[in-house]
Amino acid sequence: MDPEFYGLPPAASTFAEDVDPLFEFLWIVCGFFFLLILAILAYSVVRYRRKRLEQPAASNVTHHTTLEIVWTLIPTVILMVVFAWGWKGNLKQSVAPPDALRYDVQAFQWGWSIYHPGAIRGSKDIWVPAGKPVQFVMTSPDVLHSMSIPAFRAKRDVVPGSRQILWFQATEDMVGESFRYYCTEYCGQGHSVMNGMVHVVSQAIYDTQPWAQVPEDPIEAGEYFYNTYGCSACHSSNGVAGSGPTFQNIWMREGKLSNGENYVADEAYIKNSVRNPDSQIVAGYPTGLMPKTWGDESGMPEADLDIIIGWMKSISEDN
Amino acid sequence: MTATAPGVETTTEPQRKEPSYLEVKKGIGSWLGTLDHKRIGLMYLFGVTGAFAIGGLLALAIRIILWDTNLDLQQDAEFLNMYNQVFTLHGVFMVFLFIIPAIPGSLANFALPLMVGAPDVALPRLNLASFYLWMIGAVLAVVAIIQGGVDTGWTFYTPYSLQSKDGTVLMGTAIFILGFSSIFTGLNFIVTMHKLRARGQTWFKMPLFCWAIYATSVLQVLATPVLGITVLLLAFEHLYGIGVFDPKLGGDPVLFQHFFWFYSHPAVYIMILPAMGVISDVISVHARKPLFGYKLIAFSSISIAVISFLVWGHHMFTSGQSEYVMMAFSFLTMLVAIPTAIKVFSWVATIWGGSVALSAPMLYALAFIVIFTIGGLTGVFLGALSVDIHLHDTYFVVAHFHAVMMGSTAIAFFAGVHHWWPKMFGVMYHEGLAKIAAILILVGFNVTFLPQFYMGSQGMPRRYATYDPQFEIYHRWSTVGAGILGAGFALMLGYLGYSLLTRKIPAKHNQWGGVTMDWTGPTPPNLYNFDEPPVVTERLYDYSKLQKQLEEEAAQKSAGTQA
Amino acid sequence: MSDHKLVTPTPAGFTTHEVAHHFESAEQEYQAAKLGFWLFLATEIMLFGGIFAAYIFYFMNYQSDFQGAGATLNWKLGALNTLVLLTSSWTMAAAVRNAQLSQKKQMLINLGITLVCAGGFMVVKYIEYSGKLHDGVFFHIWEPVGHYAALQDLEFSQLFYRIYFTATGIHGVHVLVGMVLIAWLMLRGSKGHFHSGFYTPVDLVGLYGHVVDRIWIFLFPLLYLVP
Amino acid sequence: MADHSSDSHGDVRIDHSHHAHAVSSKLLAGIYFALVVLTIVTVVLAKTVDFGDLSLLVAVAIASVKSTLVMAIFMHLRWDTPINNIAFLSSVIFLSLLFLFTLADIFSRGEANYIGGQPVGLPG
Repeated sequence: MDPEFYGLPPAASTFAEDVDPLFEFLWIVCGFFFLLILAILAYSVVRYRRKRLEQPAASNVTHHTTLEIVWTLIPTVILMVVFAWGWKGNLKQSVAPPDALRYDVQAFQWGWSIYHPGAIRGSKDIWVPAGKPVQFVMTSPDVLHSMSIPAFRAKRDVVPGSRQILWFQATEDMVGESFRYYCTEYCGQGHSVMNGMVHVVSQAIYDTQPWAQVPEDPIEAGEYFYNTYGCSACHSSNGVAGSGPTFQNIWMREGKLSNGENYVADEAYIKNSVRNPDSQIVAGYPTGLMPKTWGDESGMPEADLDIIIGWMKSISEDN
Repeated sequence: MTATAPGVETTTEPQRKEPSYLEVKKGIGSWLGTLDHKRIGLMYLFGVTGAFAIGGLLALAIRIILWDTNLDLQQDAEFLNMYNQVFTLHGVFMVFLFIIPAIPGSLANFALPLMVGAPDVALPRLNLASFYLWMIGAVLAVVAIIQGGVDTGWTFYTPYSLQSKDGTVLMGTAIFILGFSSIFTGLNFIVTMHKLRARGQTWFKMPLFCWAIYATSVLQVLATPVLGITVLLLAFEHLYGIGVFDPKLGGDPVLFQHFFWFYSHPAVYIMILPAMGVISDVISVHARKPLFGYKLIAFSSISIAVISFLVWGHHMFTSGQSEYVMMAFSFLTMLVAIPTAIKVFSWVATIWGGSVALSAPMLYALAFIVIFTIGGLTGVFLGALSVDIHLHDTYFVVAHFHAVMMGSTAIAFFAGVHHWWPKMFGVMYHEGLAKIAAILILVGFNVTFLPQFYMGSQGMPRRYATYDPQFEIYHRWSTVGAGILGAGFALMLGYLGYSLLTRKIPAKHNQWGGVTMDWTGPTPPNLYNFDEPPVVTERLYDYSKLQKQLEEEAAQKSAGTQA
Repeated sequence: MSDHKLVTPTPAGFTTHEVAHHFESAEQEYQAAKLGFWLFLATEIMLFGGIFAAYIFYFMNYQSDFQGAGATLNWKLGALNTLVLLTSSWTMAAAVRNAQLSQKKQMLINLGITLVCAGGFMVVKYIEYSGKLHDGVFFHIWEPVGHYAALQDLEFSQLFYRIYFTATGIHGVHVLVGMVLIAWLMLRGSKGHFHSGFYTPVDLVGLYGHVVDRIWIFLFPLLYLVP
Repeated sequence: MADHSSDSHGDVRIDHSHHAHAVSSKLLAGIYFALVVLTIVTVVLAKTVDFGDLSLLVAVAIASVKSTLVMAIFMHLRWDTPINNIAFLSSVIFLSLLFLFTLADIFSRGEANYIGGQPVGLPG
C-alpha cells in the first residue's frame, strides 16, 4: 500500500523500506484490535443495558484462565515481532556506511549551516545526490537541536559538546523532488523557523555544486547570504523586532548600547557585531544569544560580509 | 426536577448516629487545619480543579494561536516568546499541578481509607503537610510566571533551560516542593494500606483502586526524589554553573535526559495507574459484576510499576544515547504494553454480561476505555524503534500522550468525581447534563487529537509557533475540537457547582449500589468514617446480597401496586 | 470508636504518651511511623543516588582528570570526618538503646556527644571549604592557585570539584538538619518525654542520622580516595 | 495486627502491645570497632595497593559492607519487620537500575559510528 494512505509523507529514502511496512503493519494490527474492542464494548453495552434497577448481571464469571492466558500471549507475540522489526530498521538508521559523503552540519539558535563536501561557506538548503549515502556530522555551539527530514524517515538530535551522526540515502526515483527538513528539538524562540529544504538531485546537478551558486547581482547576493547564513532567523528585513534588531534602515542608525554608550551602525560597528557578537549589544536585547559561528573568515568570509552590508544599505533610507 | 435521583435504595440503610464530616465542625479554620482525610481530599479536589481550569484555558490559548499558520509572525520575538511561554505553562500546570496530584490527592485521599475500613490515613499531619506543599508549589509556579515566565517546555531540557528566563529557578523550586508533596501522599497511602487495613481484609480483598494507588505510591516514593535532585542540580547549575548538565564545562545534556526521564517515565504511570484503578471500580459498580480477572489486574498494576522504571530511555531514541541501550529500552517498552492490554481486555470482559447502567460515571468510564485504547495502541508505534525515529517529537507524540494523559487520566478523574460525588457531599448533580457533557468530551477529544495523529505522521514537529500551510486545515479541526472539549468541561463545572450550591437533589445512601467498604458507612461519612471498626468477612465485589435485596424490594413494590 | 484514651505504659518520672485516635494499638502506631520513615529514607537514598550516578558517569568518561582532581583533596581531613561521623553513629545508636531502656541521663549524654560530633564534622568541613575558597576553588569560583594550581591543566577537574561541592554541600545541609533534630530530642528528652513506652522520635531521628552517615561512608572513598 | 494486652484504669486504657528491642551495648561497640577498622582498611588499600580499574569497585565494596553493618545493627534492620527491609531494599534495587542504564549508556555509546578513529556521541 502507498505509504501516504497511512498518513506518511512520500518515501524518499532507503529507510522507508523498513519503516513504512512496519507502520502499515502496526496500523492494521492496532486498527483491528481497536475495532474489536469497540465492537465488543458496543455490543455489551447495548445487549446488557440495565433496564430495571434490579436487573441482575447476566453472567457472574470472574475469571477464565484459558482466555486470560490467550489474551496475554497474543499481544506478547505481536509486540515481540514489532520490537524485532523496529530494531532491525533502527540498526540500519544508526550505523552510517563508511563510504558516505560527509556533510558538516552546524545547528545554532536559530538556523542551520550545512557545509557540503568541499564547500567554503555553509548554506541553509541541502542538496543530496540520489542513490548515494550521505552522512551529516552535526554539532551545536549552544543548545539541543534535532535534524528531522520526514520524507527520509531520518532524525537525530544535535547535542552540544559532542558530534552526532545522521545518515540516509535518497532513492533514485526522487530526483528533482524537494522536501522540508525541520528542527524537532525545542530550542527556544526561533525553534519554529529552524527549517529549510532538502533537494534530491542527480549526480550531474550535484557536480555543479548548487550550494555554491550565488546570484551575480550584489544586492541579490546580499539578500541570499542574509538568508543562507541564517541572519533572517533573528533579524527581520521589514521592521519587526525579533530577537535581534531589524535590518530595515540599519545603515547609520543611531541609538544606545546596553552599556549606555551611543552607537552608529557604520561598517565598523556592523562588522564588529558579527565577529564579536556580545561586545556591542543594542540596549534592550539579550547578551549571549547570537552565536559566534560567523566570528572568523572560515565562518563567514570578509567578502561575504561586505556584500551583506551592501544589501543592508539597499534596504535603508540613509544610504 | 425530581426530588431524588434514581439510585439504589435498600431497607437496610445504616442509621446516622453522629453528624457527617461536613457538619461536625464549621468555619474556614476547621477546613484549613483539618486532619481529616476526606476534607483534605476535598481541598485537593478544588485545588487541582482550579489548576486544571488554568491549564485548560492555556490549552485553548494554544489552539487559538495555532488557528493560523502565523508565517507572517516568524520574526516577531514577542509573539514567539509568548507562544513558548503558553505551551510551557500549559505543560507545567497540567503535569505537576493537575495530573500527578489529581487522583491520589483528591479521590484516593477521600476513598482509600474508606475502602480499607480505616478511620483516617496513617499519618494525617503529613497528609495535611502534603496539601500545603502542593499549595506552596502552586503559588511559586504562579510567582514564576509573574517573575518573567518560563519557556523551557515542561521537560526543562538542558542546556536551553540554563540560558532561559529567570522564572526557571523559581519554577524548579516549585517542582521540587510539588515533588515532595507527591512523595508524602504516596508514602502515606503505602503505610495506610500496610498498617490500617480492616480486620479480615487480606491483600486480595482490597478493591482494585487500592492496588492501583499502591503501585502509584511506590512510584511516587522511589522515582520522585530523582526529579528532586535533577531540578536541584538544575537550580545549582543556574546559580553556580556547576556544569553537571552544561556541555561548556564538560557536562552531558543526555545525562539530564536520563535523570529527567528516570522520574518522568514512571511519572506517566503515576498519572495513569490511579486512573486505571478508578475505572476498575467504577465499571464493577455500574455493571454490578465482580471484576473479571481481579488477580491478573492487581498483578498487572504492580508489574507496570516495576517495568515502568526500566523504559525511560524510549523518550530518548534520537538523543544520541548508545544504540545497545536503545535496544534494551525498546524491548522493555514492549513488555510494559502487555499488562496494559490485559487491563483493557479485563474491563471489556467485565462489562460483557453485566447489568450495565448507563449512568454518568459509566459514560465517562466508557469514554476512558475508547480513548485509552487509542492512546495505548499508538504507544506501540512509538515503542518500535525505527518508527519512533520518524515520529519522535512530532504531533503524533503530542496526540498520543494527550490520549493517555488528558483523554484517559483526566476523564477517569472526572469519572471518579461523578462516582463519589454523592458520597462526598450527599447531593447529586443533574445526570442528564452530565451525560451530555461526557459525550461532548468524547467527541471533542477525538476532533482535537485525531488530526494531530495525521499531522505527526506527516512529520509536523511539536512546539512550533508557526507551521507549513498544508497543515492549516488539520490545525483548524483541532482548534474546533478543543472548543467542544472546553464546552464539555465548562458544562461539567457548571452542573457540579450548581448541585453543590443549591443541594437540590439529595443523594441516596448508596447511590450506585456499590459493595466495597466505601459504600457501606453513612453518606456522607462520619468524621472517623465508621461507627465501629469494620470487619471484612465477605468476598470482594460480592453483589449477590445486594441483588437479592433489590429483587425482593421490586417484588414487594409490584405486589403493592397490584393490591 | 471507643471513647477510651489509649496510652502506653509509663515508667515513674516520665511523661505519658497518648496513642493517636485513629490507631488501634501502640504497636500499630509505632510500626506505621517506622514504615513511613523508612520510606522517607528510601527517598533520601534515591536523592543522593542521583548525585552518585552523575559522579560515576563523569568519572568513567573523564577518568584521568577526575583522578588528578581527587588527588588534591585532603584525604586526612576526609578520614578524620569519617571517624567523627562513625562515632556519632555509635553514640546515636546507644542513645536509642538508652531511650528504649528509659535511661534518661545516659540518653542525654549520648545525644550530646552525637551533637558535638556532628558539630565537629561541620567544623572540619568549614576548614576544608575555606581553604579551597582561599585558593580560588569554590561552588561558582574557578581560579585555582596554590595547592590547586595544577588543576588548571586538567580540563574537567572543574566538573569534579563542582560535583564535590554539590554532593558535600547537600550532605552538609543534612547534617545541619540532623543537629537541629538532635537538639530538639534533647529538649524533649530532658522533660522526660522518651521512655520504654514511647521512644519513636529518638528511634526515627536515629535512623535519619545513620542514613546521613551512610551517605558519607560512600562519599569518602569515592571523592577523597580516587586512585 | 498486634495482639491486644491492655489494662484499664477508668477511661484510660494502658496498651502494652509494643515491646522495644534494645541492642546490647557490647554489640554496638563491636560494630563501631569494625567500622573504624574498615575505614582504615579503605584508606590503606587506596594509598598502597593499585587495583587499577577495579579500585572504584573495591572502594564501593568496602563502603557497602560498612553501610550494611550500620543498617543491620545500628538501624535495627536485622530485627525489623520484613516490609521495612523491603522498603529499604527497593530503593537500592531501583537506584541500581538508574546506575545500570546510565552507565551502560556511557560505556557503549559511540560504538556505532567512528570518525577518524574517534567514537561519535561521547561528551567532552
